[in-house]
Formats: sequence, C-alpha cells, structure tokens
Amino acid sequence: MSTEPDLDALEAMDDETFRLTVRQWIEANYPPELRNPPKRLHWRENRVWYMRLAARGWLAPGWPREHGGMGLAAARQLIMLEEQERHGCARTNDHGIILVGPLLIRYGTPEQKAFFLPRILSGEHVWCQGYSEPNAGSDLASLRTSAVADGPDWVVNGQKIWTTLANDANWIFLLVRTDKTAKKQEGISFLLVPMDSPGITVRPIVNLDLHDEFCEVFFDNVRVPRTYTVGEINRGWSMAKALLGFERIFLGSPKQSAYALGRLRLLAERMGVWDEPLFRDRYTALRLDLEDLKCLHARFVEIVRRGDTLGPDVSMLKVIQTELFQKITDAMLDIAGEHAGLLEPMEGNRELAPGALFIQARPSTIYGGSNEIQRNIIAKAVLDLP
Amino acid sequence: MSTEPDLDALEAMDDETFRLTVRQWIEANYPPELRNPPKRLHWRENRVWYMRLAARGWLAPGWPREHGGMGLAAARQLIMLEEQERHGCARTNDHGIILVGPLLIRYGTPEQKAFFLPRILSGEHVWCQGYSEPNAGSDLASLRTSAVADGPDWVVNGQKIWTTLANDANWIFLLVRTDKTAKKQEGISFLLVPMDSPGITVRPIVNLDLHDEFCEVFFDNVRVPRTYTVGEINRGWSMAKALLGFERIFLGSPKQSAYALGRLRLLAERMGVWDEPLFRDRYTALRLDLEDLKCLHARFVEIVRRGDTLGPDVSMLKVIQTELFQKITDAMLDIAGEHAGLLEPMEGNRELAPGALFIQARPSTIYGGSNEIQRNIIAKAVLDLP
Amino acid sequence: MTSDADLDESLRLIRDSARGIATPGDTRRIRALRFSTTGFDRDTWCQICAMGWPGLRVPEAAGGSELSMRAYVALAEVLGEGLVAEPLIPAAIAAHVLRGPGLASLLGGETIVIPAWQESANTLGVGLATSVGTRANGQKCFVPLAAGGDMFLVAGQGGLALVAADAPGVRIERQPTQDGGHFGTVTFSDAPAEPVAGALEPALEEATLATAAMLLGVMERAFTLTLDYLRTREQFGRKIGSFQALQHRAADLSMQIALTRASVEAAAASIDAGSPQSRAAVSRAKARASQAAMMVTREAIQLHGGIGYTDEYDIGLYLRRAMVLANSFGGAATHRARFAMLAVEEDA
Amino acid sequence: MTSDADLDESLRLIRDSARGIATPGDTRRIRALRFSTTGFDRDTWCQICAMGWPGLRVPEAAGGSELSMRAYVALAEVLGEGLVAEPLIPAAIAAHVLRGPGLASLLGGETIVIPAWQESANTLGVGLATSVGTRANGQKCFVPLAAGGDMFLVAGQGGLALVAADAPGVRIERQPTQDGGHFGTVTFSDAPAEPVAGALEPALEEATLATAAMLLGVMERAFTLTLDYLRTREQFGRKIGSFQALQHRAADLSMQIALTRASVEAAAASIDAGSPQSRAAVSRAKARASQAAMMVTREAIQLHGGIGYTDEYDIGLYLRRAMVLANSFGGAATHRARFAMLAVEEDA
Repeated sequence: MSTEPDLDALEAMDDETFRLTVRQWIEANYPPELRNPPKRLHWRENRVWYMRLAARGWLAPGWPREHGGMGLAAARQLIMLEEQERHGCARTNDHGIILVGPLLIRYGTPEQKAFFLPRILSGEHVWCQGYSEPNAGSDLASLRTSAVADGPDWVVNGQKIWTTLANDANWIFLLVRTDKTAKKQEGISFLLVPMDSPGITVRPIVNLDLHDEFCEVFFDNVRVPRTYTVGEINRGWSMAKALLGFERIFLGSPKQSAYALGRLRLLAERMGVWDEPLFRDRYTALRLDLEDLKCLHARFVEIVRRGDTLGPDVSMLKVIQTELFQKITDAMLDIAGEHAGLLEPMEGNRELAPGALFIQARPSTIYGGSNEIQRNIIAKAVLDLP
Repeated sequence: MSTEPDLDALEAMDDETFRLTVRQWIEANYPPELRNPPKRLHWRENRVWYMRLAARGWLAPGWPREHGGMGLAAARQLIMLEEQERHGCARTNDHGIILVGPLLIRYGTPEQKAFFLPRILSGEHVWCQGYSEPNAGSDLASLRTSAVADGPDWVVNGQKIWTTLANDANWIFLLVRTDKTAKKQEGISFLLVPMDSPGITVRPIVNLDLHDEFCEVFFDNVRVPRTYTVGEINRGWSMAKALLGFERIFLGSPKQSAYALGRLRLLAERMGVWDEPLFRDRYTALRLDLEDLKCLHARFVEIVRRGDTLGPDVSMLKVIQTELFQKITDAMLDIAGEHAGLLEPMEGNRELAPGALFIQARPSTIYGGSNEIQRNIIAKAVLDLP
Repeated sequence: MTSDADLDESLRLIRDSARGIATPGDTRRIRALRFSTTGFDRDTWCQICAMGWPGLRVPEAAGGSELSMRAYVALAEVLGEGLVAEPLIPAAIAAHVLRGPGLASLLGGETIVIPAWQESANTLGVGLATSVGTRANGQKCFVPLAAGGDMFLVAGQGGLALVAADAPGVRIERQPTQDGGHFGTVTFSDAPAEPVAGALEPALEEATLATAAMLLGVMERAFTLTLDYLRTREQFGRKIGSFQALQHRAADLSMQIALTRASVEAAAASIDAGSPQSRAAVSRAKARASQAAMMVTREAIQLHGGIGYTDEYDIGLYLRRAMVLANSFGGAATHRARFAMLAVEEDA
Repeated sequence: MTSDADLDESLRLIRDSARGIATPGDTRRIRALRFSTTGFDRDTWCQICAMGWPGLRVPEAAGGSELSMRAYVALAEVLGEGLVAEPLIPAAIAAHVLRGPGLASLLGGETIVIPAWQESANTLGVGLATSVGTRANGQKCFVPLAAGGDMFLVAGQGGLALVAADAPGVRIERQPTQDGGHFGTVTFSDAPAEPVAGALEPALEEATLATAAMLLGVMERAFTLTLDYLRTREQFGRKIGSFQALQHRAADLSMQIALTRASVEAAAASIDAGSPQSRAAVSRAKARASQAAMMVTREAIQLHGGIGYTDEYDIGLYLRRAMVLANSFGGAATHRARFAMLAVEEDA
C-alpha cells in the first residue's frame, strides 16, 4: 500500500495515467466473485469492497479532502465511475457517502461532522434514507410520520416505505413532521436515527425482481435525542431539497446506463446480431445518448465541485439517465428472443441476463422522485410555466 | 357511360372485380395534370374531377342510396379510397359530402334535404366549415360569433378562422352562439349561410407551405333566414359533436398516410436506400402501422354504414392517422439529405417533394380538434378518467 | 356460413365460458402455480379439455369442435386476461396434427402432448438438426412447460414423431421463466418414437395468432387495472388520473390496444376466409401485439409507481407474462422481417 | 492558455457583439431577405467582416483573430438564434484555407468566397468527379447561397482552386430552400481557375460543428418563443402552459436542448484540446443537434396550434431554417454512421 500514489500524486497525473492507475487498483482489489452482480448486493456481500475502498481512501471522490474525501474534479470523478462500470463493480451501500455526508458537510454542527463523517468513511455506520411514505411517495410534502418533542428527545411515530436496503442499515436519515399546524412544506425536520432504537421495525418488500432491496420501516414511539436534528427545526424541507439535488446527480450518473450498454453489446454478440446494420444503428444511437449524457453529467458534477448550488435543472439528469437505462434494456428484450422471458441468466453467465436487467431498470424512473415529478419540476421551476 | 355498371351491379361484384372496375374508371377519367398535386387544390382546379365523380354517381360512397349516395359497405368505401390514393387523386372540396350531407340526412328537415342534398351532388353548392374562432380553436365551446333573432332572420356577427378553402365556397355551415346567458356548451346553434350574403368578408391566410388553404371569415351584421337553422335552436352542440365524429372518421382515413408512404418509397428508391436493411425495417414498421390503421378504420366505417352512432373513441382514428402521416414525412426528411431543405420538388418531380410534404403534414395534428384535445376526449369520454 | 350475428353470439358464448376458468381479477390460483415444477394444474387442464378447447380447430369428423379462428382468438384473449397457465396453445398445435387414438387421448385430457420444434431463439421454422422416425435424436429448446408434458410431438428432419416424456433417452432441463412457468431444453438420445403424418406449419401459424390474442388479453387486463388505479389513487390532493400527462399516456396505450384488437381480429378473419395474405396478416398481428403488450405492461408499472414494483401487487404478473409471450412464436422484429419478406413477394 | 474565467468572459463578449447583428426577436430583416436572389444582404455581410468573424479561426499571423472553437460555436449559436442569413460558415471554410491577398479580400468583405465541394446528397467528403487545376470542370451541388458568391473555392480531383462566379464556363442554377435562401447547382465547363494549396477537410469539421451550434441557437429561440406562448395563451379559461401534458412535452424539449448544448460545447473543447477523438465528438454533436432541432421546432409548431402554421407568425421560420441546417454538412443518420465507424476504429 505504501507505494500507491497519494491524493496529491493522483491529482498531478494526466487523465490517462489517472485512469490507468484507478483501473489497475480496481483490478487488483475488486473481489472477483462480486463482478456484475445480477441484483443489488446486501451489506454482508458488498462490505468487503466498501472496506477496501475505505482503506485506500477512495470511498468519497466528491467530498472535500478536509473531511476525508478525495476532492476530485468532475472529470476525474467520472473517470472513477467509468472504471468501476468497466470492471463490473457492484454499487455499495452508499447512502452515507452520497447523501448524508454532503448534507452534514453543509448543514451539520461541528460535533455532528466530527461524529458521523469518520464513521461513514470507516464503514461503521451504514445509512438508509427515510423519505417516502405510503401516501407520500412522489408527493413528499404530504408526509405524515411525526416527531413530537418530549424533554431532550423527539418521539417518532409513523411509517416509511421504499427504504432502500433498510435491512442492512444501522442508521436512517429521516424526514418527519414536527409541526402539524404548518403548511405542507413547512414544519418538516431532518433527523438522524439509529436503527437499533426501540420501536423500529423493518419489513422487507419483495420486488418484481424477487429481491428484497426495498423495505417498509415502522416507527412506534421511537425516542431520538434532539441533538440528532440536522439544521433548524421545521426547516427540513429546504435541506431535503438540497439533498435531492445530490441524489439526482447520483441517479443521473451515466454509470448505470454505461453498464447496461456494455451488457447489450455482449448480448448482441451472443445473439449474432452485433454486425447487423439494424442493430448497430440502434446501438450507436444509444451510445450517442450515453456520450451526450456524460457531457451533461460532467457539467453538473462541476457545479458541485465548485461548491455552487445545484439548480432544479438537475432533474433533467435523473430523467435522461433513467430513461436511457430503460431504453437499453428494452433493446435487450428485442434481440434476446425467447431468452428475454427467462428468469435466470443465459447459460449461467451473469452478464447475459436481459430479462432480469430489464426488470431491474423499471423502478429507476419511479424512485428518487418519479420522472413525472421531475418533469413537473422542470416545467415549473426551470421553464417557469404556470 | 351507358355500359358502366350501375350500383346494383357494383354491389354484386366480388371485392377484386369491384376494385378493378373502380381503378379502370379512375384511370380513364381522372385528369392527368391533377395527379399528385403538391398542395391542396382550389375549386377552380379540382372542379373538373368533382363533376366527373358527380356525373358517374360516385361522389358520396357513404351516403344512403335514397339520397343519391352509393350506400357502400365499409370495405368497399375503403377500396374506393385506396384506388384514389393509388392513382394520386387530389382531395376535392368535399365538406358538403363528408360533413353537411350526413348532418342534413340526420337532422335536416325534409325541405332542407330536398334543397341542399342534390345541390351538393351537382357541385352547385361548395361548402366550407365555420367552427374555429381566434380564441376558440380547440376549445370550440367558447365560441363567440353570435346570432341574434330579428324577425324572420338571424343577424350574425363575429369571426371564424382556419376555415378551409372558404375562398372557394359559396355556402358555409356555421356554429354560432344564440343564447349568451346559457352555459358554455349550451346556447349554440347550427346555421347554413350563403357566402354571398352581404356582410361576409373572406381573408385568406398564407400558411407555412406558402399556400392559402385556410381563411379568416368575418361576419358583420349578416342576415340569415331562420329556415336555415339545422335542428333545434340552442342545441347545435350535440349536432356539432355528431358531425365531429364524421370529420374524425374522415381525418382518420388511411388515404393520407397511404399516399405519403408511397411517396416515401419512391424517395427511398431515388436516394438509393430502398434496399438498405435500416431503411427497410423503418419502412416496414410504417407499413405495418398503416395496415393496422386500415383495419381499425374499417371498424369505424362499418359502424357508420350500419347507421349506428360513432362513439368518442373515433378520436383515436384521427390521432393515429395524423401522427402516422407525420412519422412518414419525418422519415422522408431523414433520408432526403440536403433535398429535405428544398422548397420545390426534386428534379421537377411532384412525387419527390419531401420538404413540402413534411410541412403539409404539420397542421393535420392541429386541425379538426388538435390531437391534444382528442387525447383529452379519449381519456375522459372513453377511458372514464377523472 | 354463419351470419355476423351468429358469429357474434358464438364468440360471446366462448368468452363467457372462458371466464369460468379464467376468473378476471382473481390471481390466487395463478400465484400458487408460479415456479412450481409443471407450472400448471392438471385438474384445470381436464376442465379445459372438458370444454373442448384443445380441439377447437379440429374438424368435427375427427372429434373436434371445428370452430373458426375468430373463436380461437376470442378464447385466447380471455385466457390471456386471466393469465391462465395451462398449455392450451401447445396442445392445440398437437391436436391440429394428430388423429385417431392419439388425438382422442389428447382431447380427453389423458395425455398432454407438447410440440418440440425449435432449436434456437428467434426462429419461426422447424429446426432440422434433430432427426425423427422410429427413434428421435437431437435437442429442442424453448419447449413450453416441457416438465408438464406426457408426450412430445417432435418435429425435425424426417417429419414428426411422438416421444413419451418418460421414455429412455429423453432428458428435460427446466429453465424457469419470468411468468412462473418454464421452458424445457429437451434432449433426445436414440429415444423410441412413433412417426406421425402431417406438417406443423399451419398449426404454428394459428398458434402465433393465438399468442397475439393472448397478449391482447394480457394488455387489456393490465390496462384495466391501471385505469382503476388512476381513478382511485390520490396524490397532491387529487386523483392521479386527473393529471393530464397521465391521461394522455393512458390515451396512447388505449390506441395501441385498439390497433392490436383490429389487427388480431382481421388476421383471424383472413385465416377463416382462406386468404393467401393470411400469413402476412398473422405476422402483422403478432408484431403489433408483442410491441403493444410490452409498451402497455411497462407503462402500467410506471403509472402504478412504487407499488407496481412489488411482487405482491398483481400488475407485475402481466408484465412478466408479456415478457414471455411477446417473444414466443417470434417477437416483433422477427415478424416485421417476415412481413417485409411476404410483402416483397406480394408486390412482385 | 487562458483561464476558465477569461474564456467565459471572451465568450460573453462575442455573444454580445453577435446580438448586435442578430437582434433577438426582430425578424423583419430576415423576412425581407427571404426568397431574394442572393438570399442575404451585402451591407450586413460587411458588418460581419468588420467584426472579424470570417477570420475567427484564422491565425493572427495570417490576419485572423485566432479565437478558440468554443468562441466560434458561441458565435454560431447566437447567429442561429437570430436566423442570420449571411454565409458566415461557408466563408469561414474558405478563410481556413486561403492565405495572402485572397484571404485579405475575403476578410475585408470585398470578395465573398463560397466553397463548392459536394457532388451528391448525404455526403461528407469532397466529391472527386470534378477536376480542378488552372481549369475547372464538373458539377457541384448544394452550394450554399451560390448566387451571392463572388468566387467559388472548388474542391475536387486535383485539390482546390478559386473560380470567379462570373467567369466564362460557370453556370449557377438556384434551388430555393425552405428558409428563404437557396442552394446552387454550379456547373464548371472549362472555367478558368486559380489553384490553391491546402485541404478542405479540417475546415469542414469546424463548419459541421458550427452548423450544430447554429441549430442549437435555432432550437433555443424557437423554444423561448414557445414558452412565451404557453405562458400567455389561454384556452378553456386557463393559460395553456398550465396543462400538464404540454408541460411534460416542454420538459422533454428542454432536455434535448440541454443535451445538445453539452454535446456541442464538449466537441468544441475537444477540437481546442487537439484531441484525436474530436471527429467523433463533432459527429455526435451534429447528430444530436440535427435531431433535437427538428424535434424542438416541430413541437414548437404543434404547441402553437393553428397560428403556428401561418407564415406571418415567426415560429415557422425556425422550423424552416432547421430543415435546411439539419441536413447541411450531414444529417443525423449520416453522422451516426460516421460515429459508429470512428468508434469501431477507436475500440480496435
């Protein structure tokens, strides 16, 4: 490890050297049995990779260096994404990295930063996100899970749903209603809650891919110290919106589509259509979509790196990426013939699983604020339509 | 002429013989100089063809025989359409045939039928349709042109717009507001008005295709005898709706798309892409769309022939046809290269005019109730959405 | 010749009786069968045989009910709505070819005969690497619900032959499908076979169209469920079905369904009329149905939002069935290509 | 090397000065020029030359202003917004190649030089059926605004040569274009020519990208007009921009515009960096711009409803310009194919 370049040395490299350095390290360190997993991995499976990234100091490419991140420029963050995608690396339990970290760096108290950030980077805290509720999925502002002040604590009651990998997490960041009399988007606060608090029950939901990636989380008189509030009480909405920006930039990352496009090519080769003009034109169109998405994504990443605030137009990124991801898996079904209907990968090859990937692409346009909601946001907040 | 088969003989033929009979007659009688006109023709140009159809008794394939129509079954009406399309016949000034005739057959008084129907069939009356207004285009119910009773007459004031070929017509059928106190869709009546009535001014509008197919029509204290009201006063809305059904079935006729698809093929041959797999697949997809549209169209034509009422689902036909028409002209632009930007037909060949046809396809999704309105109708009246 | 009214009445009757097996909206039976060994239920199969459906297109003289292709597609549509798992279409292919005691045993429900003709994906014709005669040798793939068959009707070089599923030299490998059924890869190693006269092709045409009709049923039911959801679910204090963007998308789906119905029924009429264009019409219908069913079921998930992605909610069952049927007997691209080829012949 | 901030400032300056010529929203000048013989205005051309734009990419040593490709696309975008009719992109191609007095006369506005390189539609390379040297023989087509040129820079077998438009043996046939300009089919019959050293290809790459940027400007302005219309026009008692179906379509258009901008600017940066991938990036940008511009301007007409189909309303001008530019220097399909070819080389 001692011979590996430090952050300064990495920064001084040209793009190509940086890329090769990242590639070599991934190839040497990524657990081979986790390549191209057919489903989202649980912590028990992907922990080993998380800890290797942590040990190398590469867990948080976008965080400032002072907080233990890599402080990389947008183009460099993209290279890291591309190399992970190229090698077929699994997504980790990364809510702490993508969402909680940036939130606390911006809005946390010095004590909160000092306590939580290192524990995210060490893998001690595994986070999940408690936003959606049964009647407030895309309509976040109507959430009903409540927190009532009682002495030094909040007492939380209610239910969250579609909580990704809540069954893996030991912390949850939660939007709760702290003032029932306020208007819809006011009176909402942001809490950090240990998942082992008495009164929390987690029920996994079986998805269409027959996997338990999402959960319901029930809160029954859960006591949460008031020091675990982030930012001002009743002003959680604006922070949640800022966080949504980070989430959207992540959901808009080209990694998912790039992964799928690679699999589409393999499938086309296996099905014998790779050299057919008809397929090749469709593939090329998808590849152009991907390359343009990368250009657009880089612009938003650059805004974050400069420390500027993301505008509502980041919603575009989420829509474009998730719909491209789906279009790629649509193309898979169209060329796979009868294999499209199979439950398992073809010929035992995880990289040839058109049906499974098609199904896994479905929720991307629903979660993280449905694409319908994103289009509403674009129309009203970006285009200023009435 | 005396050797040509009469209606009974036509009806007794099998489909193939009927088709050939129609084809031969068209080939023998259609003015060659009018084949595949690049623009909608004016009465001065297409009158000759109208009169030949009239003389043969083939002007109104869908009208009952007792009123001078052919009373053809749906499949036979389609064959007539197909053969006209195949030969490149121009659309005539057909509002009398498609709209006024069916309206009067259903709602007219015996006197109105006896007066108007023969004059449509003889070409003495050339009709146009006064529906849209500057602030009531797709929102017909908010029309403001008014008719006030005054002795034996109505006095009409207001303005119509997008009146197709009003500059050719000697009669206009008009929706007017006869009760200003009634709710939006009530208080509307249906009038038949001679275009030479004092107080009518016609102003042609130059279109995007630099042609004057549409007009504005101004009414300044125009007196109309009350006997020219169709159906009950203040109940024009329901008749207009019935008429919209006829219009939609006409706008949904596959003829326009079939014509365009034929031109697409010619263009592809000229551009040397007809045998390219990429083009051929696209062409095939469009052809499949056209064939399925024909099947759907036939179902609606059959409803009319049986004398049943068209449901609101006829809006589907209009949407499908006009959007297919546009998709076909989109394909033209994609293969025509630099020719796509030309104002005139390629090489002086009227059948190779991709840019012009592309532009002519634009308004089809706007007129006759925009496709947005048609989708609203489908959602609410067919699918029963709130 | 029956009149239009008679035909309408007979179609109504067959639809009604089909709904007796395929209760709309009740997926309990279907869910219980998912991912089971055979993927379907033998008792239900016997009911289906008692209704005479496998012999729907078999001449009365041979023991069938000799109904029209229009009747077959009406039936298949309702079975699609109900997600019925039993292998009617495969058995109807076999019934189309078999005669005598073999047919009687199939129609009576005693023997389930599954045709095995395919040797690779995306193909429409009989694979000829397998040889059949008094012995069968070779490998067939994508054999529907193979593990539930008593006999295979194997098509290959040498024509057709019946092979018992439990005969020596027959090996069945199950590959579970998204809809809870399976395909079998069936290997014949010098397996004893009984030659059968006839050809599979006309029966495959009918099976293709019946599959299109089944897809029509699948998409219609998925759409109905979606409309119900849009009419009742509230967000932002309004029924979500009142949002115009969703209304317009629902309108688009309804147009695809209308086109599919028109196309499928026209193709059936074309077969009934013995038209030379019927093969082109079948390809057209299957291309439309495969494409439209994927579009409708995919959008149905999206319009349901999060709940649509749970396995416990029914809407996903329709997507998964569509994924299997859309690519059975040729997917959209395969039939578009066949249509283009037939159209060239026709234009020539 | 300039810093990011310097670059941003220089782009802002060039945009501002471009808006002096291309007044946003004022189409009177453009309308007056439509379908005129030359299709553009010589006085405006002189102003353009006074700004130094034809020599934007010419080295300072040769008399140009040696600005970046990013500056060129910023300029082209604004000219696209303003539907500017003058032949900047053709002249910039010529300026890229010419040197000495010929270049000076071009940059000074005295001589308008129009390149003539194409011999058939849908082609990206120089046509070689024309021979050039001290005489030119052959036929070039799709020569932009040919009737307004003083000289043609003819590319063919033998390299490049200048031919005066009024030289003997030069015949120009005007074909009016939808946007009010024209293409020329120019026939050279033993016309006197002056050979010119150099190659057109690098200049054609830049012209392709500049055309993409111009399309970006066209679609942006068309979209702005459409948003204005949606915000003000009322139907059914509401602003039509409040209808969600229209909102979502506007959102879709805005995403295409955002992708085009990202693609065009990335391609310009790639040329500025001298990247070996810049040709692929140019094809990507042109494919996106051509497709997006057609989509945006087509939808702009639809969202305007009836009034959008009248010639007197401005929105149609943008559609017509897009129809011409989308297919100039290669349409979407042509550039998709070139990208695929370059990608294969890159992957190999």
